[in-house]
Amino acid sequence: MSESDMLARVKERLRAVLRRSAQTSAVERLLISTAALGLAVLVGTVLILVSGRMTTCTTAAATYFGVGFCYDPVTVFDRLFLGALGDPMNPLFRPLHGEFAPPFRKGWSPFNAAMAVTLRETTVLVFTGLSVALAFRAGVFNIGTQGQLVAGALASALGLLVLAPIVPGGAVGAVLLVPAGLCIGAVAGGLYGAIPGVLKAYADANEVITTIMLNFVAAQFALYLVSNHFQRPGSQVVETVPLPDVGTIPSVVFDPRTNFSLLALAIAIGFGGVIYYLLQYTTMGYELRTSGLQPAGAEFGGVKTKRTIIASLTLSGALGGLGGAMYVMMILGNFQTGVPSYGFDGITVAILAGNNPLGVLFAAPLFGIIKSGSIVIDTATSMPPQLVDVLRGLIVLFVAMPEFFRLIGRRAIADEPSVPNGGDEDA
Amino acid sequence: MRELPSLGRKTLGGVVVLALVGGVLSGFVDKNALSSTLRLSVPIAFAALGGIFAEKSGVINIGLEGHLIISAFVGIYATNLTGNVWIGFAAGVLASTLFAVVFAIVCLEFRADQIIAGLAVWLVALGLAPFLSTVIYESVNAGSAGFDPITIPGLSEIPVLGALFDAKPPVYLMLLAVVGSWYVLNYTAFGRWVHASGENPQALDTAGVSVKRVRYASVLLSGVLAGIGGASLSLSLGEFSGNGQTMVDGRGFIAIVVYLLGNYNPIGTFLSTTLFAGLQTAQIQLQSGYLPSSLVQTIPYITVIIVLAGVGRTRTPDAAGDHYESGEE
Amino acid sequence: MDRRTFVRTLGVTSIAGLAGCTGGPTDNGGNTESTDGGAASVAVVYATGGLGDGSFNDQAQTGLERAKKELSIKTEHSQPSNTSEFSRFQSRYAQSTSPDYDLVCCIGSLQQDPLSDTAPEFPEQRFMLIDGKVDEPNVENYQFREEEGSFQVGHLAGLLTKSGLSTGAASTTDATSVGFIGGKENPLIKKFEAGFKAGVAHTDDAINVTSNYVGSFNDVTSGKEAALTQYSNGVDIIYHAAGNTGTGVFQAAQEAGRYAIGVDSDQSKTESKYADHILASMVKYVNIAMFNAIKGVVEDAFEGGTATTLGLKQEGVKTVYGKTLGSEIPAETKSKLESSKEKIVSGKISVPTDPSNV
Amino acid sequence: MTPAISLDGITKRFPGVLANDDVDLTVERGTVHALLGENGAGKTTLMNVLYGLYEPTSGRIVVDGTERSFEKPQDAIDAGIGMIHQHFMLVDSMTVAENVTLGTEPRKWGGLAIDRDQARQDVVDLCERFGLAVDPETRISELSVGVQQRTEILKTLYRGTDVLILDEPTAVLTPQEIEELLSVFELLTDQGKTIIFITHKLGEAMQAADEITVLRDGRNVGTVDAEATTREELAELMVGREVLLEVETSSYDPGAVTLSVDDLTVTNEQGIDVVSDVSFTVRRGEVFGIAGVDGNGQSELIEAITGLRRPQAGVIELGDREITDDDRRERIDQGMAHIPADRHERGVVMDFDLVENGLLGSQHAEAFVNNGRIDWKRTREHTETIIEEYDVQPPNPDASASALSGGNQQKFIVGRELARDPQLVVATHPTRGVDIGSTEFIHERLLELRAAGVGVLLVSSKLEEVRGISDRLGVMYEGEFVDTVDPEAVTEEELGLLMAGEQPAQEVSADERE
Repeated sequence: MSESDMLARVKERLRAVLRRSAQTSAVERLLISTAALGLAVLVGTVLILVSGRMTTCTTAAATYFGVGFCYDPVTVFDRLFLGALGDPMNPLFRPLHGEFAPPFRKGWSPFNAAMAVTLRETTVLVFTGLSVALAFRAGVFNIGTQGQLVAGALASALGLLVLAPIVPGGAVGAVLLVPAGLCIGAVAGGLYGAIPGVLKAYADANEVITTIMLNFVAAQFALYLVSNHFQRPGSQVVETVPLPDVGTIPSVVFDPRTNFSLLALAIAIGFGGVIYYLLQYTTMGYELRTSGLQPAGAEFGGVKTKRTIIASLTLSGALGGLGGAMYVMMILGNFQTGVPSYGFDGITVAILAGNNPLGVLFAAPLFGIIKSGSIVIDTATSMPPQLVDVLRGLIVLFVAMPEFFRLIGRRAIADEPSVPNGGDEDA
Repeated sequence: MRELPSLGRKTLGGVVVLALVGGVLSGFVDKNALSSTLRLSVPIAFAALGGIFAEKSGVINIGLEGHLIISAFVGIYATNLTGNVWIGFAAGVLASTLFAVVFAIVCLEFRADQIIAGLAVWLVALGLAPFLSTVIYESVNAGSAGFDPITIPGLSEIPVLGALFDAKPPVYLMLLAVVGSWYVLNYTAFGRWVHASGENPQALDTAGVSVKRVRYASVLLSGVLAGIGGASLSLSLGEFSGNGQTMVDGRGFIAIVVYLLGNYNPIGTFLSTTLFAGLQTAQIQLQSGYLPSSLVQTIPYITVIIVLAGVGRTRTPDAAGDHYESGEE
Repeated sequence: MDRRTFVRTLGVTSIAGLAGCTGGPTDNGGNTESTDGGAASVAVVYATGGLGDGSFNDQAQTGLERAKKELSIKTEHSQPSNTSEFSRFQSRYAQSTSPDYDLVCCIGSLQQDPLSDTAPEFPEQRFMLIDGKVDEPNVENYQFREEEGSFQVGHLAGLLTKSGLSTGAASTTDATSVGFIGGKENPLIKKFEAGFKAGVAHTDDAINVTSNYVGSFNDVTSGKEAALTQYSNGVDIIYHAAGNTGTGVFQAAQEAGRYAIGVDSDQSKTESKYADHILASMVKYVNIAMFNAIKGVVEDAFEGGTATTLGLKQEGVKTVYGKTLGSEIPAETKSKLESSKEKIVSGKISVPTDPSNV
Repeated sequence: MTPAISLDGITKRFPGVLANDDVDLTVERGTVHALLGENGAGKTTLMNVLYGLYEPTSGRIVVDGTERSFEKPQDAIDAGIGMIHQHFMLVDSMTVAENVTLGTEPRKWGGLAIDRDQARQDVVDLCERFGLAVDPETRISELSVGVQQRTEILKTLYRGTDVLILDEPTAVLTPQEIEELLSVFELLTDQGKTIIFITHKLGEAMQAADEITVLRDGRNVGTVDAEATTREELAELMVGREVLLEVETSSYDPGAVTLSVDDLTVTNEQGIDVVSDVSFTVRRGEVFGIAGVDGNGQSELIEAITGLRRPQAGVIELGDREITDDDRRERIDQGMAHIPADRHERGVVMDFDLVENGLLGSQHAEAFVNNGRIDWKRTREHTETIIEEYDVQPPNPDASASALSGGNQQKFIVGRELARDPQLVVATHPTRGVDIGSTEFIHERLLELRAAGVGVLLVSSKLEEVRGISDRLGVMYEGEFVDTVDPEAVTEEELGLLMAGEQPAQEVSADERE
């Protein structure tokens, strides 16, 4: 068999795979997300180079085509993605150059501090991502996960402070308090989510408006409660007294000072599975999805639409509240005002995941890496870290336009690719 | 004279009543309070007017916040560059319009989900403005010259309403834009096409008007208007601050709230804006009372929720959010 | 050259650079400079609000710049936008090996909690904390008695609203009324409010004090509106403790033709556009604390585990009269301030830290 | 004389479908030309090609002797061609005058403003010239379907149309309104306009047209002179075989009352009574039909009965249980099956596959759910049974509902609903958009259920359908039952009068059977 024959066959096979995958939506979703990420990196590279010419510096970070740039895109992306994992790569591992040293850097442990940051952000983002995704699937545009998260965080912190003196210390206390804290967070978040639900079901109030407003209200109300009633004495910031150790989620494997617990991540992943099961295999999930896709059809099928709206927002709020409880019980160890925008990030996570609960489990780590990596960029390069926010926006933008990638994909499949020349293909 | 078109009278009534309540609370009897309300209204009102055009034509532009942010920054930057506030202002508007072009292409050519694309516009601007500020100024904050007030002699002496004649250019522009938008939407052919494009694009298409063109025009207009809002926000002060949610601080989202509350009518929307801004002014006054300031600050938000629950639903245009392809059956 | 002009020039140069392709690295050799083994490396994690706030962070930066010049150190800094990022920045710098930072400066009270976790995690790393206290052997703490400085400017405001003051660009009204505008409502900012109120009351109980919180350190627009509202209610002088938001207060003073008092740094210099309206500033010498800590490290005199509290006595806080208006303030007023300062230093006046105790 | 329109070998191919296959068509100026064929025969596609909505794969379009190529509707409009679609292209919230002038608004002030007075005057003038009665200032949402249609005609005339294409214009009209429409046709042709209308009703084509072209499977199978042809000839051309035009019903032997509606009053969204004091009963083993022009309260009545809308007053009983306050789900559980009028909105969830759609309405049924967990395997088997029994194409349970043609969606819905083992079937337009073969099948199934002692409540705008299979027929006009008649006894004319609100003459009785 001649080489060109073989090449043609491989291409045909490849095209068939592409064609088939274009039909299966999950694979397509993955391809599009990957392509979106790639394109975002590409646009980001241009941005880095351009801004590297806009600013001034004494020494060039990189020189391309004989032009010096103040920022080096290779370094920036290396720091962003690998820095967030604690630099796992062995610099001597260069398979492209035929050097096969051990791939992981000596002394690198998957349980390092940077990894802990990535994973703990991931944990909270899984919850907020699930919260948003669930609501979206039910056709409810819940912009209020942030507020629900604040409500959950505040309630679990206050609840644990009340409960802590009652329960015994040690492992028994932790076994009692940790689930209690999570439950309180979920209930508080759920109740706070139920408010826009009731308003939408019974007063026809647009949930986009009410949830945005309730986000502001939650932040202000938390500020009021803590600063006027639960302020930690002597502290310069608005915060409650620290939770007792038995009220925080015990870390597993990771150093306790990294404020990350594998247990929490496991719980988050578990919830991803639970929500997936709920949506695909239960009557409640079926009714939620039906209302989300076609409210009139749901009504026809005997779905109690008002109840479903309230249920979905309550459930969504509960997931947001759980995220808040995790934030308090794992990351902070008390409640502080000025909660980071996990709720809004949850929207981007849900979008990237196509509102699929299992997809959330993949999208959350990406944004976890981005969040953690932006810190590394700030400390390890002179590049302003806001670039990472731009990248995040670009990823979302490109994910929003699957038609663009389909167009390119279709062209790649349909057209006889203009084969450059055979010689390029060898290693 | 015809009744105000496409305006839920009940909604308008509710908003008027509440605007009055807000007014009384903020002491509208006072020229300064009215001035303050008008100034606080500017970015919200412009973004909301932009949102009306886009959404009435069938394209939900949830990225208004992003347009405000980018134009706020570029306004300052270009003012520094050229030394002329008006050129800076124009550059800010242009930047926002460019964002709108991208948004329109993504939505209309690549059939992107409008909500997601709009969020993306916001996220990109939220990162890009402070990023550029840091690259250029080594700080997320930047300052420049700003607008000078224009005081109309005589008229500005009128008690209370004198506030309308003693303000910086953006306030006058806002009043013009509100009336202008109302006029365009209700009395011009373009306004009618925008309406048809959002309610029944096929009707417009079969009547021989390109739905795509109308939507492009509307989205660009939303970029222009929101851009005016953003550039006004920063250039009224001569300051851009880019930390956290930036100085725009959610005003673009409030804009969505007010135009929904105003039921897509520019006049109703303006009244809702002044309701919100009036409450903002009022809460500063109320802080001196017995309630803790953190609780007083929730008043504008809670009021909006109550108004919404009381007034009931806002009807979004039938085809809003849907992609339309000519020749589709 | 003040910072803003500097920044603007920088911007102009850079866009010129873009247009003419003359920007980018000035040394186009492309070689990374080899690290100078001798120089100490210092990393700074700024408070949220960022550089260019013309106040707290900028003040800290002047200390750093001085150290850079006089002690020829190498520096790195970051400007977190969110409180949850502090611990990551702290540990990131602590972990760093190239360079291995000799000192990590943590600016702002919000860094106290994260640092109490980070410091024990990296016992080898030396930290300095401003506006907070972490009891660890590797942390040097600097705290300020903001209430004492605020008391002074409160006293000043009280005296001037009573006696009246008229300068070229601004004047007081007949009413005796002063105001306070805070950023976020938290215990630190409440210390400023408490001291200010006490200072005003020390002048005369009858003087009316209005205080408002804007809810943000970044919302210039709202800061301006709040200040305008106060001025239109007859307030003569506003003291702000609101970071960037304070710029709005100065703008309002300019528009209303009244006075304002700056905070953290000498704002008649950092915000020189408004110098005609800035009576004085309650300067918090964060820069001195910064410089001293860095100097200590360079001279191998780092004193971990200590907490230095800088009040009026130590000249950690001080009333600095405005560069333009300072000369307009009557000598009698200044001498009254001197005497109240002495009473505070000697403990005859004790300044409250909570506004509800005034 | 040159023909107004001449289509020459038009072929239109969609991915996987050949919609038009080498179609020739000639329409003379000043005539009415009917385009007759079954659903899916390619009539609408052909007209969309002529109107510039689709570009033909091949073929020529000649208008008034000049060859044209249309890329968009505007090109066709410029060539004097106007089209009125089945779904009206009107903006509900605008007035008649605004809709008529949309896109070509008269301007004033140098184009800066619409000249409203001019617009109104233009519409009034047009109405007078063509004898159409329409108030230019009324909003579309407040108009009857007939008047909306006239508005559509005005729209095209306003644009200077010479050739008017109407897609199934009579489908939603009363017999009287149809008469009026046909006289409008005459007025228009008298003034030199040319009319092409699409229909699948033989009688109408013969009555209104000068010439009739029959399409089958995308091909022109013959053009005939309307005067010279017969119903049988046309039917054979349409279907390609001989057709039985009557439905046979078995003997009528009703049992106990299964649905009783008593003094039911229902309001619409605006709070206006659209159903007033309606009372009737449906018995086991009978088909009770409701005839009436669309928009006379039938849909609200059905929604109230099926639990999709809360009635204002009155009592509904199913069997011996009062269900007035029961919600939709409880009614389903009580054995009420419902074939909804709007399959896209209600009947199927478009983005669900057929298996998921097979569960709709049964998501609480023990047959498919254990303790809240859905048994997808059993649901799939159930779906496959429906697909097979009702010949749903494509027979793929994993296809999404949106991938099915309207007729196949309808078959699927009917199959799912009738499989519930109901005691009452509430069927609204059960055969809308379904081909003749499947229509026969659906009718047979309904009659089988009737024979098995199930009560059937049937609403249809197809007169032959309600007359054909109903045992008793209630006629609705403006929210009230005008009369309940014996469908075999009443003539089409009498029925038309009742549907138009004329009170029944006392003589309409069993004696007057044909």
